[in-house]
Amino acid sequence: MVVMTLEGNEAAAWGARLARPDVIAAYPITPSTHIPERLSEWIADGIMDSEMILTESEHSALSACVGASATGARVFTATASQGLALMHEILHIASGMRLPIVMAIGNRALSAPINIWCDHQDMMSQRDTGWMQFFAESNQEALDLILIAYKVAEDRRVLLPAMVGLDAFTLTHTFEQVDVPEQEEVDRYLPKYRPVHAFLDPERPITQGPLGTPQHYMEFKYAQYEAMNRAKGVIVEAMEEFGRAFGREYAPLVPFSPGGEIVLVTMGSMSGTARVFVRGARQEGESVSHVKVVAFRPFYHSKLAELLAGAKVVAVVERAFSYGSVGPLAQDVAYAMHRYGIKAKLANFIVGLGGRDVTLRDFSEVLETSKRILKGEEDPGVFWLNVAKEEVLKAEEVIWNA
Amino acid sequence: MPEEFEPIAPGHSACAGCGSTQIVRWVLKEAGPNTIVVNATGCLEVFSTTYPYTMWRVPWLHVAFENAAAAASGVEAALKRMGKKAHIIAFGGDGGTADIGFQALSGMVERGHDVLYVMYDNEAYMNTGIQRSSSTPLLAWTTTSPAGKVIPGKQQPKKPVAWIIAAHGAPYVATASIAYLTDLRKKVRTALSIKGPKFIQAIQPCTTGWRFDPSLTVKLARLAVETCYFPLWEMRNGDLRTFRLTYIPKEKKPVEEFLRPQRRFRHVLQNPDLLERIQKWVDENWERMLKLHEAAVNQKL
Amino acid sequence: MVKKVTVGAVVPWPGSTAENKTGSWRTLKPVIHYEKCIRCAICWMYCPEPAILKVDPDKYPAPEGKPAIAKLPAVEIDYDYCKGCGICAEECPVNAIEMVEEVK
Amino acid sequence: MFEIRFHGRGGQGAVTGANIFAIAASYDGYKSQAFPFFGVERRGAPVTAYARISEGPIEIRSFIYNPDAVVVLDPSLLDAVNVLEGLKENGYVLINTTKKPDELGISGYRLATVDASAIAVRHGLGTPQAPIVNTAILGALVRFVDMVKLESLLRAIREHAPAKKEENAKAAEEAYGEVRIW
Repeated sequence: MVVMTLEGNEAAAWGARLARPDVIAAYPITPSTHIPERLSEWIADGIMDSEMILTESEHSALSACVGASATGARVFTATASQGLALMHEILHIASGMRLPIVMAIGNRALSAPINIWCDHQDMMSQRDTGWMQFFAESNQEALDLILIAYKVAEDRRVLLPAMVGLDAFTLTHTFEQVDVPEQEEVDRYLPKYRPVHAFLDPERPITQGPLGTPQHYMEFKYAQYEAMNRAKGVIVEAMEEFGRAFGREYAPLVPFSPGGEIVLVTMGSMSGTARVFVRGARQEGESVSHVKVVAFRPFYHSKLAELLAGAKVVAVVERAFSYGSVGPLAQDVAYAMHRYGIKAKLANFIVGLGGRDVTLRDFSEVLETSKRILKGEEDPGVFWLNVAKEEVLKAEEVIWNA
Repeated sequence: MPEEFEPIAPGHSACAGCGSTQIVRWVLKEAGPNTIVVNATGCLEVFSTTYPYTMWRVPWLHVAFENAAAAASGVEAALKRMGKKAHIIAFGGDGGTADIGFQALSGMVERGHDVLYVMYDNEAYMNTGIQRSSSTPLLAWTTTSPAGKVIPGKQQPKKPVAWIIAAHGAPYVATASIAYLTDLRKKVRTALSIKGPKFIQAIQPCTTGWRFDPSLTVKLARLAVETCYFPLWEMRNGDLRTFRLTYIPKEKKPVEEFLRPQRRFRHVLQNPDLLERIQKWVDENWERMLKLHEAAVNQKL
Repeated sequence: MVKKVTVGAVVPWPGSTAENKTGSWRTLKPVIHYEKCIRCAICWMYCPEPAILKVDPDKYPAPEGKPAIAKLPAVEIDYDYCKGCGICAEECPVNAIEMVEEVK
Repeated sequence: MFEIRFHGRGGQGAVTGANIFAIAASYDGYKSQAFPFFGVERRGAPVTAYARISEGPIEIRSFIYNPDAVVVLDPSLLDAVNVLEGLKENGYVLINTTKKPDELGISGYRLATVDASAIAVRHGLGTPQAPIVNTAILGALVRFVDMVKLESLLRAIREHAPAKKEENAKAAEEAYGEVRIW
C-alpha cells in the first residue's frame, strides 16, 4: 500500500490500472478526461499493458467495450454526462448480453444549458439500463469501488456491468490522499477474468446478440432482474472480502450516528459534508442521523428500512430530480419505507444541480424544514434548496404575458 | 465427398431469393472457419439469428444498428490482447454502413483496425420495410421516397460510400457483385491478405425492396455491372494510381435493362425524361471511372 | 412449456436454423433434369439457403457420352429447405432445372 | 482544519500550487485536500484554488467560504478581486508584492509579503511579464503559516512540479528566506 495524493480521476485510473483490463475504449469528456489520459500515458510508457482504443464517440467507445467483452476480455471505460447519455442504447445491450464491463462516471449535469459541473442526473437517467450503480464519496472510494465492481460484475452469479460514479470536480479534480494497493494484493483479490458464457472463439462458434421474440424476451429480462437481486448478496461478500484484503470497510448502505428522529439520506461526495453537519448538530442536541447510499443499483430496500427504524422524518437530499415527480433516490427510499412499514414522513430535498455547491448551510435548511415537518408545521414534499424561485417565476410570467 | 466448409446453415428466414446470404456465404467460404463475424442490425442479423436458432457456424456478434465497426474494433483489440488470430469480418447493410453506422465505420478505418467490413448494399432500409437510404439510387421508389405526382422518387444520387472510405486511405477498398463470383472471391482473398481496415461494397439485389421476381437476383446483380450502373473496381491506400476497374463490359448495356425488371423504377420506365436522367448519371459516373482506370493503367497519374 | 434459455441470450448451437424446414414456404419447386445437367455447380453456388447439396458422382445419372462430367459431384436439391425462389433454374446455363407447381 | 484560498491568474500555477501544497502537507502526516474553483476560465483570467489540511480525516466537500489564509499570486488581483472576502479574523494574508503594508492598505490580519515574481524570474520560471510564481509563494507560505515543513515542500516540488523541478525548489527555498512577515 502506498499513500499518494491523487485527484479523483487519477484514483479511478489507478483502480482501472490495478484491475489490469485487457481492453480500454474511451472518448474524452469533461470532467472524466483525465482518466483515459492517465491510462494512455501509462500504456505509452509501458507501465500498463492494455489495448487502448480511442474511439470517435462515446457510443463507439462502449460498443468497442461490448465487442471486446463479448470476445472474452476484461474491459474498462470512463465517461460522463452527455457521453453517458450517448451510450444509453449500448448500456442496455451490455447488460442484456450479461457482459461484466466496468465504467467510471464523472457525475456531471446534462444539457441544456450545457454545464460541466456536478450532479447525479447523468447516472440517474441510466438507472434502468441493467447496470449496477455505485457512488463514491471520496477518491479512495472511487479506486476501491472500481475493484469491487469488477469482483461483483464478473461473479458468475451476477454477470452484469457496473458503473462507479465520482462527482464532477468535487472528486474528479480534487487532490487528496489515497491508499493505492499493491498490484499483487489486487491480483489476489481480483484474479484474471475467465469468460464462461460470452466469448468469440472459432473453436467454439457461438452466436451473441440474436433476435429475441416475445416467446423468449421476457425470460432474458427476468434473468437480468434476478441477477441484479442476487448481486445484493455478492456485493456484500465482495465488500467484506475487500475489507479483509485491504483493511478498508465497505457496505452498500453506511449509517452514521444512528437513532435520530430525523435521518438524512445522501449519495456521493456530499455524504461527507452531511456527516460533518450531523456531528455538529448532534453536539447541539439535535436528534439527527445520516445514511450514505453507496449502491444505488441494486437498491437495498430492506436494509435501508432497518436503518430507518425509529425515524420520524426521512430527508432524502439528492443531486438529481425527476420532472413532475419526486427524486430518484427518494422514490426508492419511499418504496423501502412503504414495503417494510416505516411510518416516518418522507421529504425530498433537491440540491447541488449543475455544480451548485452543497454546503453545511444547505443541510441546516434541510434540518430546519425537517423539524417543521416533524412538528406538523409543514407538509412533506419536494423542496428545491438554494434556488432563485422568484426569478424563475418572473421569467415565466414574461412569456405568459407576451 | 470431401467436406466443404459451409459457414451458414439453411433454415434461416430470409426472403426467398435474398442475395445477402450469397454474399455472406462466399465471403466466409473464402475466409474459412477461423473467422469471427460482427453484424450490424438489419435484415441479415434478424433472419439469421432468431433465438434459439442461428444460421451461423462461425462465432458471431451483433450489438446494434450503427456500431458494427466499433464493436469489431473491440473484438480486434481483445483478440490482439489474448494472443489469438482470426479474421474479423463485419457485415452491414447500406443503412448500418453508409448512414447511421457511418461515423463508427469512419472511426474504425481511421484507427486502422484489422477488420474486413463488407457492406451488402440493397439500396434502402429493407429491414424496416423499404425506406430510402443515402445509398438508394436516383429516382428510385421507396416508401419514404415515393413516386409521387410531383416528386418522382428519390431526388439525390447514390452516395459513393466506397470512395469515401477509400479517401480515408484504407489499405483496400473494392466493389463486388455476386454475379461475378470469381472477382468477389479474389477481392476477399486480397483483402484478407492485407493488414488493416478493408472495405468491400457488394451490390445485393433485394427481391422485396426492388420488387422483382426472386429468381432474378443474380441476373440483376449481373445487369448492375453490365450496364455500368455498379462498376466493379478496387483501390489500395486511397491511391488513385492503384485504381482498377476489375470488369469492363465488352458492350455497355443501356441502364434500362437493369431497371426494367424492378418495379421500384416503374415510374421511370414510363417517363423517358426520368430514364434519361438515370442514364446520364450512370454514363458520367462510368466515364469518370473509365478515364481514371486508363490513366492509372497507363501510369499517367 | 419448456423453453431454452441461456445466459445473455447466447446461442451455443451453431447452424441450428437447420431445425426449421423452410421448404414449407415453397409454391414452385425446382426439379433437376439430370440428363441435361453438366454438373457445373452454378446452382449450388447461387442457392441462397443453401439448399442445394453436392453429392456422390454416382448417385445420379450423368448426361450420356460425357465421362468427364460423370466424375464431378452431382447436385441435389434439399427440399427440406428450398424456398423455391428459382434462382437455380434462372442461372442454370443448360436449362436443366425446371420450376414446377408444388403439389402438397 | 486549516483552510487556504489561492488567488492567481490562469497560467500562473495557482491550481498546481494548491496541489503541491496538499502533497507537501501529506508528507508531514496531515490529511489534505486541494481543488480548483471549477470554472471555465482560460489563460489570464482570475482563478481561485483551495487547500485544506487537517490532522484528522477531511470529510467536508464544499468550497471554502471562510479561509484561515489567503494567498495572492498576482498583485494586480488586489484591484480586481476582493481577496479578503470571508477571511477569518486574524487570518493570514500572503501577497506576492514589493509593496509595504501601508501601501497595501490591509489591516486587521496577519500579513506577509514576498517578491515572488522576482524570485521566479531569477530562477528562469516564466518571463518577467508572466512569471510562474506558485512554488516561490509556497516557500513563503510554509514559513508564514508554520504547519508544513520546508523539506516536505521541497520534496513535493521535486517530485511533482511539472517542469524545472530544481529551479522551482530553489525558488521556494529562496522565498522561504526572503518573505517579510509584518
